[in-house]
Amino acid sequence: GKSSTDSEDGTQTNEPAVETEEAVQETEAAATDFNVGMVTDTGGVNDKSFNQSAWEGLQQFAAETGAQVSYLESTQEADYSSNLDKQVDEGKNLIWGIGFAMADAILEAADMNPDANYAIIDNAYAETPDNLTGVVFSAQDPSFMVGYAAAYTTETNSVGFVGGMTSDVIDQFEYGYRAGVAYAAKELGKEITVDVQYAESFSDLAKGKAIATTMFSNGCDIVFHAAGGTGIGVIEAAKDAGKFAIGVDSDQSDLAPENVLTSALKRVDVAISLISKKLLEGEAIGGQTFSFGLAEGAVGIPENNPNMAPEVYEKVMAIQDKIAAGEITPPYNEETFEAFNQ
Amino acid sequence: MRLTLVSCVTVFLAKSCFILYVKQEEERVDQGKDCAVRMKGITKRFGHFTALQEVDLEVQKGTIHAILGENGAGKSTLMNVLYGLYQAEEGSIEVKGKRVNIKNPNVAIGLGIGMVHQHFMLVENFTVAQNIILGQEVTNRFGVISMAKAKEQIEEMVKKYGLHVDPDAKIEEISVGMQQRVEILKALYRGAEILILDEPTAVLTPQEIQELIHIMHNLTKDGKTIIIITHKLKEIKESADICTIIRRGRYIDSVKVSDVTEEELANKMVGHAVKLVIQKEKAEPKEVVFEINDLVVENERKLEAVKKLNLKVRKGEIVGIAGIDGNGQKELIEAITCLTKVKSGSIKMNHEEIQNTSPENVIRNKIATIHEDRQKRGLVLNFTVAENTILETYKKNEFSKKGFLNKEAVLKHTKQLIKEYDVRPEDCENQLVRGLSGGNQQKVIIGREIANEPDLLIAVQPTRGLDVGAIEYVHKMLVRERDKGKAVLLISLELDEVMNVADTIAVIYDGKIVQSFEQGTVDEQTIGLLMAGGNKNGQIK
Amino acid sequence: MDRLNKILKKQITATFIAIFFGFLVATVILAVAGYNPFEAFAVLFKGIFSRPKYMANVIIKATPIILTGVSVAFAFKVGLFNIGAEGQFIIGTVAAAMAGILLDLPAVLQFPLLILIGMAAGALYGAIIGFLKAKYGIHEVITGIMLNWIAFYFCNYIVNTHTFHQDNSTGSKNIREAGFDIIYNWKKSAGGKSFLKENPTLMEIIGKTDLNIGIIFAIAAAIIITIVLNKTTKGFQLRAVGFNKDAAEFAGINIKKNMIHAMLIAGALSGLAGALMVTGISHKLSTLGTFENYGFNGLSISLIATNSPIGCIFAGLLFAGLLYGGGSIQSEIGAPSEIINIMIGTIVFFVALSRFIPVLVDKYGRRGGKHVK
Amino acid sequence: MLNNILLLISITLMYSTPLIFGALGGMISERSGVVNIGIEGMMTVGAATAVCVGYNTGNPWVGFLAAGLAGGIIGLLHAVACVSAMADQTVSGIAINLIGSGFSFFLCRLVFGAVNTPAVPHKLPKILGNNIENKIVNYFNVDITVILAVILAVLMWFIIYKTKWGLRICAVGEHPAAADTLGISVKLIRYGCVIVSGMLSGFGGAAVTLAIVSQFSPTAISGQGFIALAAVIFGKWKPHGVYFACILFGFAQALTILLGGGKFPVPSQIMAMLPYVLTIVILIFFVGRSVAPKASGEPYQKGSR
Ligand SMILES: Nc1ncnc2c1ncn2[C@@H]1O[C@H](COP(=O)(O)OP(=O)(O)OP(=O)(O)O)[C@@H](O)[C@H]1O
Ligand SMILES: Nc1ncnc2c1ncn2[C@@H]1O[C@H](COP(=O)(O)OP(=O)(O)OP(=O)(O)O)[C@@H](O)[C@H]1O
Ligand SMILES: [Mg+2]
Ligand SMILES: [Mg+2]
Repeated sequence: GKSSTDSEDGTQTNEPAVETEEAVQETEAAATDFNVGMVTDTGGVNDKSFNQSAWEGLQQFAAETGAQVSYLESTQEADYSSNLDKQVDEGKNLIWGIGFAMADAILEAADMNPDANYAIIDNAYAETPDNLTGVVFSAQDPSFMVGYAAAYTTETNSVGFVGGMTSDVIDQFEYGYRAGVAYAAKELGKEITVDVQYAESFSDLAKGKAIATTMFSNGCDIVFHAAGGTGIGVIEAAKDAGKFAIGVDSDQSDLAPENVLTSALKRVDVAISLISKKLLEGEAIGGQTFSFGLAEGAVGIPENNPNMAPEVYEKVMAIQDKIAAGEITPPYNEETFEAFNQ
Repeated sequence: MRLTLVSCVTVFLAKSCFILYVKQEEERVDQGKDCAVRMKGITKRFGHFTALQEVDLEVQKGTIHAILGENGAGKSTLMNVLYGLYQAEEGSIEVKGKRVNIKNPNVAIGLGIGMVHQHFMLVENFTVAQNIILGQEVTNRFGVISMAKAKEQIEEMVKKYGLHVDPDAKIEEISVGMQQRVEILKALYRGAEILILDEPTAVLTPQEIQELIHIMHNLTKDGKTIIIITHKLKEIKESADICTIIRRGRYIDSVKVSDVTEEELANKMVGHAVKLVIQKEKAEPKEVVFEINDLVVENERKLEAVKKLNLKVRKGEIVGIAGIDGNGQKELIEAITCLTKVKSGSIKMNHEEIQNTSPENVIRNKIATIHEDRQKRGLVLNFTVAENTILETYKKNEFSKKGFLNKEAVLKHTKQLIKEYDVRPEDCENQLVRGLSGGNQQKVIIGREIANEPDLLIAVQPTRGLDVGAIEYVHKMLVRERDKGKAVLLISLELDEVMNVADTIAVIYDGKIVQSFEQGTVDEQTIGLLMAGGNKNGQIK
Repeated sequence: MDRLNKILKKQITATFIAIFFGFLVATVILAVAGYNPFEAFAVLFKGIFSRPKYMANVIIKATPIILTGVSVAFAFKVGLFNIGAEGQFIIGTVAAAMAGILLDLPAVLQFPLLILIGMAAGALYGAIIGFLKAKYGIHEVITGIMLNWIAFYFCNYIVNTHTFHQDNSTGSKNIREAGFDIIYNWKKSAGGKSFLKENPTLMEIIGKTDLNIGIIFAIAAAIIITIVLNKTTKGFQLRAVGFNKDAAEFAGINIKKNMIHAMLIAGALSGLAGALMVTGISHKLSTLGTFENYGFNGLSISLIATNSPIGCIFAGLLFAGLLYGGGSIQSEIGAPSEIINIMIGTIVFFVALSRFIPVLVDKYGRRGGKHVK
Repeated sequence: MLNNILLLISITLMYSTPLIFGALGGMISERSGVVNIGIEGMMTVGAATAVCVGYNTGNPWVGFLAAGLAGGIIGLLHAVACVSAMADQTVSGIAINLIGSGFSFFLCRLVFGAVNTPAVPHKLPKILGNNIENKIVNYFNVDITVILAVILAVLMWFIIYKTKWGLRICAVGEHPAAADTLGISVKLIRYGCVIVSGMLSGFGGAAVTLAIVSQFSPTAISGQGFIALAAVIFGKWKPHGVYFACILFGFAQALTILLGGGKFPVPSQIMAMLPYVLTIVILIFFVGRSVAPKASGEPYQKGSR
């Protein structure tokens, strides 16, 4: 993870924000007064990706605590700051920004409104203001695990990866996955190739399907995607070809129950719900970055993987333990990947 | 199965209703059985404008009936009412003795009425045959067109009436004369007994006009009735039996053509005396200002349309080019105005070569052109009259400063022009040209071009579609320019016009000027022969 | 009667009727879906007018689409359908951002230079469309659509190049502060800060929003374009070409040149919108996931404004207001935000239908006239 | 090699099929004189309806037909505006695009409570059924919509060039006044064509959500309608031209995919431009000027001059 050192700048010494203090005193009884809002990035709330997951997390949070939740959608980048501002006006106790694209906008908003609490998904700041919380995931961890599982499952010794667009976050998935495959291949003493292709789109279903179809016909039998809507096409291709796809973010097996090997979970919903609860319960969350990994249950793979051989599942669990224990540190970009392979 | 049954029943019901309806409408009128068409008290309004007011028309079966009137008199409107394109507000129509309600062209077609419109109603990129059968296609049960059968039927009609066309030619590739024949065939194909021809001769060559008159006689011999609209008195004299005159939407008179002279007809039409032959002094030509040498121009299909053409125009004379459409006139104009590239040869204005430059350069060299297609090339219909008057001169210091238009100067100029050229309505400077009548649109163009003070004024078919009064006016303008010492080049398909107006008559045939004459040294017959490719001695080569 | 007829026949009246119908349809749909439409509209208006800064936000949102709207309207006047405004906008942002990152000049130079570079890039990009149309007769709709996508990928390419990419982000580096909008730099300055502290209203409007001088550019552009079209010889040429190419050509106006010029200017306007976005709001490029619709919204705006550049200002504000205020409908009453799209669509649809109003008025007016007699 | 060629073909077909439906729809509408830039919106409505109905009936064909019906209704809207109310066709088309997507999302929310729908239980079949073992044969096992698109193109060609309806449609699009004087109802023909245009676009949308994938998502239709619009012009308003324009575009996409994946040292963003650049290049060097039906874009008013 890239975020382990962030919380140094003395959060604890700072007073918690005003709203938090009140929340502490009244706790759950006053949960209905507790207002959490989120602002989506330009993907919108139905992106089948982290925005959607985030909103589900908030709804979950509301269901559990009785708090009020709502969202504002951004259709353009320029909407970020005005949407964040609107949330302040509505007196939210906590305002979530979903996605690294919003990093600058949130930083500025936090600076302008020192009394409001903010949190952001998928970003860690070098210096985090006291009323802002970063949340990052080690997506490379579950990616490593699914890569490991793929290597143990493949019969053709060839697997694939379809990315949406090149970016640091997608890099976590790609290199984590490739490292997992390589790690298992070494264990197996085999050579397993990984085809990697980017669709340059998070929305082109047909392109996702076409790329995956190409991979399948070139000998891959398992394709992992981190491509949002494009990934729907990838899973569809697996269905058509009778091969396996690996889902991302949430358990995507419902899209093709027989053809989804497993999914690399990145539970934005869990994180959001957890952090929101912390604030509700009066915990100081500002000024630091939370890194969600295996320990928090925010990443991993689903418990039920009907398409995965039980012995493979067991091996993957063993790997999970190793990662959790720090014995394996999956790489999250090209440099760390090369270092990992050495 | 059930669906078909239901639809059968609906169709049946609809049909019987229709028949009942028609029966009610068509109460029998016994008197006047030999009357093909009787329109009574027709009134038609467009918005607040009354185009026709209580107009009567009675056409005997088997005759050729002419309708005469100035531009905008309402002739086309009256015929459109008869053809069902417009519905009259008041009045009644009887066809072949039956009172009818012509709601749309289908009803008219059903009654045996066919119409050839003033502006041809042909689909340009369709073939002749396709245009003819459109709407009444020869098909099998599945709606698949049988072209072969259709062509057979067309050939039959072609033979019967002498209407020669090539069924496979595309409309855009054939001459207007042939297009006209296609229009007539279209009507006949639909079983027309009564044929309306709206200004059919406006676009035809003298030979084609003769041919048309011949065809019309053929048709009446076959029992058909013809209603013809034309501005050309000579043609009325040559072809029609009866002539009805309309002026400003009102019925004026119906006369037996053989009883009246052309002058009398013209007077009735405009309501005052008109001179049919232009009065002018003899020309006093000076030096040559415009010269074409060995010009070769290709047409769109890369064939040579102008072949080594030579022409000289002197100051103070009107050179008229007479010729049948399609002998290179179009390409010649396009070459002079730099709309098309010249293959070889030169065009010199005031000793400067202008070929293959730009339209702008042509204008700069003091050539002004009145184009035959005023709506396409001459005017921007969505511009005001004022804007149209400066279409070529907006850059002049008079009208603009540092790139900004001087609205006041433009308006002043326009008002003056409107007054000088009698454009109506007289306060139209801020009105869109689109709203002006054809004749007034032409006046705007003529005024604009003359105001450019050109050294050479080119007028292509300047009186096309205009009435006698307007024609007289245009001709006067051309002569006035000549008298001011300008050179004028008149290109017209109407031999009468060239013979009347030009001081020097040049005949164009097959892309060459075959011969030139001074006015008065040659008769119409000789020119006609030369235009058709014959020589002076009356022999066709 | 006559006066009423005249008023009814005016385009602006038709537009207002269209807007009314847009709201009517939205009312029906909301009611059918089980939401209280009046509550929804209350939220909408509250979201726009309840605070000065909301209005400022509407203005901010309107700025780029007014410009793309004027761009589209301008091209329309010359008879071209500038569906490529989206691409020209993107290229404007890319060029301005690249220059903003690479150049290091004092603010007095840097900011105007970025604006110019964005405009120039948009202009060139637009001119490609004009050139291909003039030279090869290729329909501007095809090239426009294709160039939109090319711009889209080009932007993503630039964002991800080593020179421009900002580590740990999906965006590029920020442009240098010298290139930031004047207002931005002022409000971050010591003087600006203390001034704003003493003026809470201004603080709200300027301090809490991205308000920038873009709107001045947009209004100026609309006015300049109106003047160019109606008062200058260039505008005269362009309109002549737009209305009747053949007559314009015959009158000595170079239609090919004018086509290219028209697209050059249209592209410059869209590019300007892009440059203002970079200097005033985003300060960087981001990887585009989908089109952000600045150009496509410009189409709608131009059409609502019936291609009047000045009208685009108001149409842009209306459009931005609906989008911005409409965003709250979901959070406040739970109605899906799509309703706003439907509403905007309906307004545009009724604008399309508005041609019919004069016809109706004629029919009805005449009948009325008869009765009077 | 053979493998790649076959792959190229099958991806080309997959990619181009929705475009073909939409573009043929756009073509027929423009042939009758009504410009349809609302294809995108119509396709979106079709895509959403197809899933809503296909999911609830369990029958993809019912969903497919419903998509056509829904597209047809949107087409009717466009026709009312453009034919009866003599509206500006571009404006109406833009409105259709806005309304179409808004309506689709709204519909899915009503039916599924979310804009992303679950997968339909059954997709439209492949021509040779599922589970083909032979790899080579499998390449030819395309979606049934691919075949439908071919049939549609042939049918369209036949109708336009061989039947009286085609003749009349073209006449109305070229010279409505001429058709009118011959007793052909310009209104009826245009209504018919615009509605059919909507139906075909609806099918195009369904071809995405019932054949390529099996669910609707907000991005299911993202730009295909506009590419289809371009293909109408590219194909010069001719059924075969339009068909091959779409195929060409699909081919370029397929090429992008086969050349991608790091086989060449070209950034994937640049690679992704290929179809669009290729289209322009081909237009410049091989296609050139295309002339629209003369009356397209012009509302027809009886007796106007
Ligand atoms: N579409 C229209 N709507 C309203 N008025 C029109 C329209 N077209 C023409 N007019 C009116 O009709 C009058 C004459 O137009 P028209 O083109 O019929 O002239 P015309 O009868 O051909 O006469 P001309 O001899 O000048 O050609 C004009 O005064 C104009 O106001
Ligand atoms: N559709 C229309 N709308 C408005 N006015 C019209 C329309 N059609 C004709 N008119 C008017 O009716 C009058 C008669 O027009 P019409 O076309 O019948 O004249 P015309 O006698 O045929 O003239 P021309 O010799 O020029 O053909 C014109 O003055 C014109 O203004
Ligand atoms: Mg007439
Ligand atoms: Mg006339």
